[in-house]
Amino acid sequence: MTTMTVNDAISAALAEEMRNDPTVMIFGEGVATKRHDLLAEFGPARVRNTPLAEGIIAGTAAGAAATGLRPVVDLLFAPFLCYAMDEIVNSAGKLRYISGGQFKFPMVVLAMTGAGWGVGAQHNHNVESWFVHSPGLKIVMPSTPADFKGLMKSAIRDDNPVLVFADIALGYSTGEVPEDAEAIPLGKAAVRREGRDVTLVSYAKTVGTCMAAADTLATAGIDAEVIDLRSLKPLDEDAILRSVAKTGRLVVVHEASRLCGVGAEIAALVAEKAFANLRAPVLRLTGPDAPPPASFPLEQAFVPQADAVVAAVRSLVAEPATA
Amino acid sequence: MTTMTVNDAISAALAEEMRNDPTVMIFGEGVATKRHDLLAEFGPARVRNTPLAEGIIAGTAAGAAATGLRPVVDLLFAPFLCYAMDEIVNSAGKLRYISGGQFKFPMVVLAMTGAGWGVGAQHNHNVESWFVHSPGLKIVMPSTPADFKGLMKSAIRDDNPVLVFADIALGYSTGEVPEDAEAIPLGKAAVRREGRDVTLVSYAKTVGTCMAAADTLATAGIDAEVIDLRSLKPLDEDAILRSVAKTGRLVVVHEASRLCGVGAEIAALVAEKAFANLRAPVLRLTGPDAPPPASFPLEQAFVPQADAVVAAVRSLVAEPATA
Amino acid sequence: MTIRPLDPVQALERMMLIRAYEETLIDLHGRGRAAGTCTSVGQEAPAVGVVSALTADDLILTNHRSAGHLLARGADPGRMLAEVMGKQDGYCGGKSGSLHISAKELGIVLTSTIVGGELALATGVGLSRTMLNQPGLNKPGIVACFFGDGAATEGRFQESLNLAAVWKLPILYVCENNQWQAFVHRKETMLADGIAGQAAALGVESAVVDGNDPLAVFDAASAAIDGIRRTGKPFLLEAMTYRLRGHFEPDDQGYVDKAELAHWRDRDPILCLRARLEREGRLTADAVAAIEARVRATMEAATAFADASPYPGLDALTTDVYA
Amino acid sequence: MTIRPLDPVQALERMMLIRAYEETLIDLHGRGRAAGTCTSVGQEAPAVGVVSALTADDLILTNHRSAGHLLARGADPGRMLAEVMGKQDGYCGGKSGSLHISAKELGIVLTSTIVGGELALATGVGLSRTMLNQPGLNKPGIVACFFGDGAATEGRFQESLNLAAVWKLPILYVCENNQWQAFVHRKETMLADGIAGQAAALGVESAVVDGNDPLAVFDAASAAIDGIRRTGKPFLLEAMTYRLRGHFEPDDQGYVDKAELAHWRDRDPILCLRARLEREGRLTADAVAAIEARVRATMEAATAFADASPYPGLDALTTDVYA
Ligand SMILES: Cc1ncc(C[n+]2csc(CCOP(=O)(O)OP(=O)(O)O)c2C)c(N)n1
Ligand SMILES: Cc1ncc(C[n+]2csc(CCOP(=O)(O)OP(=O)(O)O)c2C)c(N)n1
Ligand SMILES: [Mg+2]
Ligand SMILES: [Mg+2]
Repeated sequence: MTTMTVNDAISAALAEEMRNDPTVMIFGEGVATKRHDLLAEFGPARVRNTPLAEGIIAGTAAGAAATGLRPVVDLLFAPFLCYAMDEIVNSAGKLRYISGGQFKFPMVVLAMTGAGWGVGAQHNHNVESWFVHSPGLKIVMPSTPADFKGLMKSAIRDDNPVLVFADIALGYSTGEVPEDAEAIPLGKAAVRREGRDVTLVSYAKTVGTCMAAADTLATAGIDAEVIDLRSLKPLDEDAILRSVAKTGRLVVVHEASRLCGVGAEIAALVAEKAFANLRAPVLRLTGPDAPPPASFPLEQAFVPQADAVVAAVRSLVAEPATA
Repeated sequence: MTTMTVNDAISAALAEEMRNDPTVMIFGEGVATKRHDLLAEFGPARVRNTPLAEGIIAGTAAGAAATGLRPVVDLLFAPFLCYAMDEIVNSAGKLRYISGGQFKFPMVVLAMTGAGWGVGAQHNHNVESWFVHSPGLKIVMPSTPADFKGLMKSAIRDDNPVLVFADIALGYSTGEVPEDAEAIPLGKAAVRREGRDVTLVSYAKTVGTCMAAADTLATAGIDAEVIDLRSLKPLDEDAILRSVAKTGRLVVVHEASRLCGVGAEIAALVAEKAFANLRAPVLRLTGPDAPPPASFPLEQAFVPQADAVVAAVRSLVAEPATA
Repeated sequence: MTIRPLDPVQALERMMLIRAYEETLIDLHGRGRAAGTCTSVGQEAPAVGVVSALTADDLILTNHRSAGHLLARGADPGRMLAEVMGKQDGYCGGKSGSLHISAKELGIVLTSTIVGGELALATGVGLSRTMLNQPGLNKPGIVACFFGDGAATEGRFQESLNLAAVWKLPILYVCENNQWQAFVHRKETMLADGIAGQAAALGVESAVVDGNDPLAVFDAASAAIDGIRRTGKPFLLEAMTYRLRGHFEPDDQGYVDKAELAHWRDRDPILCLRARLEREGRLTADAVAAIEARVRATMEAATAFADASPYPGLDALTTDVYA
Repeated sequence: MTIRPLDPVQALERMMLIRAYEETLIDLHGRGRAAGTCTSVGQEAPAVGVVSALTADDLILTNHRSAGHLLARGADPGRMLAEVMGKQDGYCGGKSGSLHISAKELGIVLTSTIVGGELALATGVGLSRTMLNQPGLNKPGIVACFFGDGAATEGRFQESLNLAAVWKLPILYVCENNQWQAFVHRKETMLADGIAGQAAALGVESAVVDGNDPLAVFDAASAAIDGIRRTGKPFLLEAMTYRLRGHFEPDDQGYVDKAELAHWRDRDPILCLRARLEREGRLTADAVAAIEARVRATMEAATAFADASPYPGLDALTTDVYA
């Protein structure tokens, strides 16, 4: 075990995969400047700065992926993906299908997102659900350094386009990472804490929020299970349904806005496939339907907090059981 | 009452609003060529062809809207909006908030979508849920000529960016439109058929599918209520909750893919706010999580069909009541 | 690299095959047996001229008006027709339809009907040529990217050429400047008469060629390709040509200036080459008749093949989404 | 339109105020009291030179490095600091933060920190100037759009200039070519030494000016604006300047070539103008001391104002989303 930050875990995964496979490369705005370790080890052909043009960066990745390379591109901040939607959605996500399976698109798109830097809605916007809605893509959004490392490795090895969103607030958070960390399969959730009374489903920074809430709830005798989705697509439906079958109560927590977010999908999934198990309404705690503000206190208020999770769970447990 | 097609209803709304307000204008690729009636009546300054560049078309609309005009832009097909995501989401949707309310963005974005033309996934992709998820936007997706006319008028008059998606299969469908049709308020669903046993919620072409299913169900003694959302944002939550309070059963039907779609939002809404009324699992019938294929039989199979709606409802009604 | 000269009679036959293919399709469309399509009628010369100058290792990206490029590369017209008709034996199993046919076995990669998509992907294909052209990873070849004058008004044009120039990517950009961009004349979307000036400003060498003369195109393309192979640098070839039919089927061209159309009809590339060869005594009436017969037989066989091909099974709806 | 000459001593004072503002902000940031920001240190001359050449009716769009443009236009440094600190009395109520401050009352519209956003919106603001400049709708004025050399590598640059050229929009495009694009040197992202060549290829006239000399910038901008008012056509002014500090705070500029930095430090626009005015006997040591005192007093008052301003109430989280 080594202790490392999320940022270092991402770098370590990149370096290991680049060592393993000469077709892996990385490019983006400032990538060669900022990742000078990679530049030093792998040289300027495989670690490149680009012009400031997200569309062509992503398009170049898609074209390269279809013809023999495994590019990783860093698009910096999630809102900048708006300039690359065509390349990600219409090309990388669809051209395999459109071509009748002739081409594959092994590429990774990296972007930061989430509250924490205080520079507002054009740098911070949690848009992961757009890509969950779009066909042909995979999406991961881990919460721990070990998961970032293991899932980055899988993302790079995967033959499909994978988007990896890094919650900016987690960048310098530390955690234990196994020395010989293996790739962690995409599509498997992690049960961070087992519990009987209520299921808290979350991902990225709000997993920590749920863990804190679970601690508080435990002192009140309420036993919360906390599921960290890690992958948003493929989604580990079994893990969610198994937990709700046990607890009968579900609260989904994420920072992204509510409408048509990942929380909506999970609530809908459970309302269909675990309806008979449900003993209380399914609650979502999410960011508001507003752009993220820059002002620090507002930015923090945008993100669901542990006390709100606690209150939500208490309201469910108080509810008379309906089944 | 006049009978007209959806396409004509859109044109009529445009012409009337352009007559009423000299700041309303329309531009896009081929707009002046195709809408020669508007060109003849309002001249080349207000009805313009553009270069083939969706990003700058939408950006121009946003800049113009913020400084005194009410532009309508035709971006042709929904997947092309991928080139304009930054302008729609990061600019039109967010800059009012970012500016602390200094600017407003009265603009309309038009696009066609849906199965029916057989040219595949780069022309047909139902992405409305992306915009429902994004702050500051309004989205309408009507199903009848009268609604297209009335909602287009409201969209043009609204001080916020409104996206109007036209299901391509409905373009030549006809319906009655009142002569002196008034604007229909955004955010109000229409109950197309009242019923006691199950609520079918839908929008665009699948409203017709639900009506057909309801007819079939009626012959089996099952009384379905059909709600046509018309506006996806603002969403008429009351209409949905009121209906489910009555029927206790909900099936949401749309052509867009399932994951994080509008159906997920509605199911989640009901699982939270009408949980006590629910007597059966909430079902979603949607397009698959795949790009829309070109091949005619596959393209048709992509869209939920009436018999599937009937089967879904039957499965719910058969289910033992849990409340 | 020695470039074999282009046999003008063979070029004529290839062009006639392309024309006959499109006419077959128009006929099928008229009889409701094929979906709408964008034909290459009038633009046979750049297709045959450029593609004949490529070798088997080179890769091609093209757009919605791709039949000429495919057939010039030796594609099977039966499999192409089958694709347009959404049949199982189409190059993409019917999932593409007419607008984005790719054929990996022929090196026709990543056709895009998002105008600009071909430009966004080309840099990646060029990058993979460069990266894989190393000891142990031998993949020689350059990239030919066909696009229209309209595509050149999408910002991806600038982004693609700029990146190709900065990274020295072996790409032959081929602009088929056919004067029209769907329903808008080129003169309405750009001030210059062509786009070569923009290439120069980005540091990309270019040439303008009579795009209705396949021999002139072949010579210009051969010289350009020779330069690309020697220097590794991109090159832009602008072929001045004309879209003799409407934008897609059906389209009555009511918006097209009659004199302009007449002017270009007189320059029909097939009639001109044929007249010239006859004038020069290199083509007899018998030879023409023989070509016509061969072309007819080919298209009859192709139609029969496509007709006989079944539609894909409905399970194909969700295959080929992920690798 | 007669253009008043620029008083060089006033220009110096304005530039010194801009510098002092940025230094105040750097200091506040260093003490953890302001979020990260992109400063305009070294680029005071294009701001003062161009903005001084505008009249009150003209509108300005700018980007993430906007403090100079705002202050040159007469913005209140107290409200600017308050905005950066996320306070209620900031120009945008704290919702923007440093990166996208707009100030409608000053004609500073639609600041974007999406690089390229300013270019995409500028055409719309130009369009509204044109459309509203009609009998009964009088809104005179031109548009000045500030952007960086990096923004010029986004495709929106081409799209914006092309549309402005084709539609004859009254826009002064001002590229502050400061040699850097975040962590990437301009030479890594484009082959040409500047972007004026691209403007020419799109039919937009242009001029290149010493961007460290406010008087030269003023003259060039005045001539350009005069032309725009006469012809209605856009113009591009490329100001060659330098980003004397890092990309944002904090940034140690470790990646910057020492000789390059030294070269440009010698050309510090404030030191140069001051030395010149002193040399020419137009500025005494006393006058300098007086300016310094005024600037210091202004910034002290501004800091006190911003400090005293409260954070917005939490209800502001969801206001200003819709008009
Ligand atoms: C991004 C995008 N916008 C619009 C369209 C609709 N469209 C298809 S072809 C076309 C015209 C293309 O013009 P050009 O690039 O000159 O090619 P041509 O059709 O003339 O060969 C348009 C507008 C599209 N397919 N993609
Ligand atoms: C679309 C987008 N991509 C990337 C960024 C991150 N970013 C902010 S400023 C900047 C550099 C901009 O360079 P330039 O346009 O030359 O302006 P400068 O900072 O030099 O004034 C980058 C990459 C962004 N804000 N928006
Ligand atoms: Mg064209
Ligand atoms: Mg710069």
